Amino acid sequence: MRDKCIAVSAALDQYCKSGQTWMFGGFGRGGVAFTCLEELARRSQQYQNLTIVKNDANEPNLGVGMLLNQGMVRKMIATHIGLNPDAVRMMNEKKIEVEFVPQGIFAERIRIGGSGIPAFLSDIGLGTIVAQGKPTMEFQGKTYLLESALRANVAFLCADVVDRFGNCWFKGSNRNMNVVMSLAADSVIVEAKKIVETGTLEPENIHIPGVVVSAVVQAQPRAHIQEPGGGIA
Amino acid sequence: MRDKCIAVSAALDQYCKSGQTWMFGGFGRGGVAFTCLEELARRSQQYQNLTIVKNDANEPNLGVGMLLNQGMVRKMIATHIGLNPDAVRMMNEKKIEVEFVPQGIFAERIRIGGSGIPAFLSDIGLGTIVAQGKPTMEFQGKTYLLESALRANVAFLCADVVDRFGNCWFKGSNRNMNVVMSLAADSVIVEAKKIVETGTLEPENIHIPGVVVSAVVQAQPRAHIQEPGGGIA
Amino acid sequence: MSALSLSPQEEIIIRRAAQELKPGMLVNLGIGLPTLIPSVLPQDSGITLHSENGFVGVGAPVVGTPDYPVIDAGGRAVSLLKGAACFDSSFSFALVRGGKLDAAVLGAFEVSLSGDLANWMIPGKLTPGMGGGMELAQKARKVIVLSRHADKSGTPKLVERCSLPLTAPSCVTLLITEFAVFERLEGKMTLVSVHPSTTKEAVLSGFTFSVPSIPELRSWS
Amino acid sequence: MSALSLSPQEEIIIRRAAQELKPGMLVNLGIGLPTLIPSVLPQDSGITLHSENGFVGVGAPVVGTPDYPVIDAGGRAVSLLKGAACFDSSFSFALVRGGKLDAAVLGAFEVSLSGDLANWMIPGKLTPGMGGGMELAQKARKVIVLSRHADKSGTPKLVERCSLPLTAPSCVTLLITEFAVFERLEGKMTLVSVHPSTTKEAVLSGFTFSVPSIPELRSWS
Repeated sequence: MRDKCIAVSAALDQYCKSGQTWMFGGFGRGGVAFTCLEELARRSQQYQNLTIVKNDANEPNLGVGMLLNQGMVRKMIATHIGLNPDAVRMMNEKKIEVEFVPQGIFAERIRIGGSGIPAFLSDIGLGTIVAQGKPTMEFQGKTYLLESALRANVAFLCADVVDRFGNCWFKGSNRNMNVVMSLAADSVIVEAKKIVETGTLEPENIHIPGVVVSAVVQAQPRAHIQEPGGGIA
Repeated sequence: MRDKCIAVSAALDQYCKSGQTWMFGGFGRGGVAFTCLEELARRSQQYQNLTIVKNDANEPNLGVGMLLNQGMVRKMIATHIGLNPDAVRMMNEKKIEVEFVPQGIFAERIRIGGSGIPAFLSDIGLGTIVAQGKPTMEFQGKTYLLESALRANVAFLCADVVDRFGNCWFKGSNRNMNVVMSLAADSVIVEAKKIVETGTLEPENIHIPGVVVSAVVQAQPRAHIQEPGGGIA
Repeated sequence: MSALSLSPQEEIIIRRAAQELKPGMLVNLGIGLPTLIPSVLPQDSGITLHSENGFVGVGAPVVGTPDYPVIDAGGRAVSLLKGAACFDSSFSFALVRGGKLDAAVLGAFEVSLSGDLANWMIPGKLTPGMGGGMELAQKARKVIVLSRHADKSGTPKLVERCSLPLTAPSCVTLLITEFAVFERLEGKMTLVSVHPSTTKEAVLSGFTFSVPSIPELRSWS
Repeated sequence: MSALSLSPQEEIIIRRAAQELKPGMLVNLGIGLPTLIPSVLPQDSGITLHSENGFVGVGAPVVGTPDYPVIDAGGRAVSLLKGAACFDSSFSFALVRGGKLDAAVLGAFEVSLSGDLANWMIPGKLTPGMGGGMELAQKARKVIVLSRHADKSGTPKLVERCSLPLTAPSCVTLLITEFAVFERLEGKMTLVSVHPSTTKEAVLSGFTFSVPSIPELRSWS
């Protein structure tokens, strides 16, 4: 099977454009494509007016927080940005638009976006401000919100182990949003610190099949993260 | 974590009743709870008027085919029953009702049934007889079928390896419908030839977490299957 | 188990909350006070903890590197218990919405008399997003809310009507404070138990509206 | 690769079909003729095969026990290639409906002039259910149908309108028979190539209705 390993810069050149929608796997720091994000932030002039889909906003100047601090982002779709006060401030100052989605509905909207399903019915958020302005419908005598699919131009994933074809394996809680995003974008870039030969992973233990992956890139050690303790969202 | 291993007969006594809806994992012969099925078929007087949800009808007098041949089944929801001529005959003679569902929609209706989602939009089968009589709706200028959730009273799964808490691992193509069914039933009985101590499976490589499993039972060798080659659907 | 120091009131609350959790239950513990419950549970409690970012079988906190691969939903590095299982976010919330959570233990800004919960947003002041809180509040079979009885100005957290945006309406099963336990009975948060340090009359007189109570209060523990 | 013996016509069809599959493509092969394509592909074709019951990376058939743990959608025991990955049915069809299949190669009872496909049901005679066929026909980027040119009575499989229940309307990209290749161009199945054993005129005159063709037919291989 094809070797998809390329340099980070080559992957960005090939798949990324200004004005696009990008998805990032990760929950807090776990499963976040930090190497891609650092290279993207270096290209802040090149990529503007972006829509970012990530569970959270990471932390100030870390992860997707870099894209925010660089002024590259127009809109964020997220579940919780509390660990990034810069993001909260930018939202309050209306420098970015933020759409908050309940975490499971966030995952599900992305999942159906990758599954050829345009919408589903949900009762999550009924009776709260989340339901305001959303389309509703009756089904079997009850009222539901109609939740629509989320897709992106590019998804950036971070696996613990990836093979050269793109088959991914995640440790512990790093899997999070990465799996649903793998199907929901036109192009999928996976980074991992550990890249192995194709055929190394057990077929049954693969979390994302390489067939959905466009490019595999080498994650760099994250020297800039020095303080102990993980970030959250 | 709790040891859920019990005898097959005890599991059936506890969870099964006449008139219920039962789901069975499996695609053809792979991932089918044959041991449970044999014990269920032995109780043909006790369990009648059943609704069976399985991808296929197995083969005559094999697997769910036993329930059909024993006259226990009122209705079957399936994707393909071609390998069981008895099932086709019973359908044509109107001895059983059969609802055919496209395979991916079958999986998805069960998945949402286990995910607290009552319905989703789909374009699969539009313009065919499958769409006849189904509710439709317009969404973003296109017509879709509204597909509803499928649930059961009991799901019978067959893993390759299960631990005493119910964590499951499947080999090769045996996973099939088992995962979605694990969430979509009030009670979940897992059988496996190999039962291991809890903690043996790697947490990352578990396909179904034991928290959704009600009982674990020992699968018996299937001595009655003597001919080579697997069945299909 | 935790390095955080607890106030005596907080310890009363989490010890009372721990009584609600029984062997075999699958439980999600929200950020804050609820996270501290394991420190007062027996070693082999038989309770399985769910972390909505993707696993069941949450173990004790560990000292982790910044890229430690197992964090709970509060971002703490934690161990996995024997028998733990990891999954992705969509499966994790399928568990929640599918009704597999026996209980969620959550914090609160306000709980209304009808059991509405507000715990995610203070307009103009705190707007971080709801995370997974709405699903937990709406879909856990039992929603146990832990809170100090009153805010710093002495206003009880149990209010006639929530003034803050709701997390979910009519969702709270139990509200546990350092003075009282309220249970939603016939649609109303009802006083069912008071801590030995106070009395039914003292608790009820602290409200500016009428709070129902059961005739014979249950003992605290 | 297969123990099945092929007729010369069938060999023509699958060799022509194999030309449509390029390295890097993700392809699903339906039961029957399509399953035989790998026998005429080079060893390292670079084509990845999808089996809708739950994996990508289908390898050669193997002699399996009745409970062999890897079967393809046709029920044959098969090996997994290096780099193969297994998943559950819902992920498998998410791949299909999500548009990740570059091609599906399917059999047919009838293909209509507008590219409708009927291959799952003959009312009163053959009613096994559609399996995964509807998703494959509707959602693969390219739907390649393989069929003998005509049935035993000499009636072509390409018909003006399907008389049988459809698998999916307007879905067929290519119809490949032992005599001809038809491609759906501007909404109509159009003759684009004929086998050296016949001529454009002979093929077109076999229909009782008008079948379009491109001015300059493409060479067969």
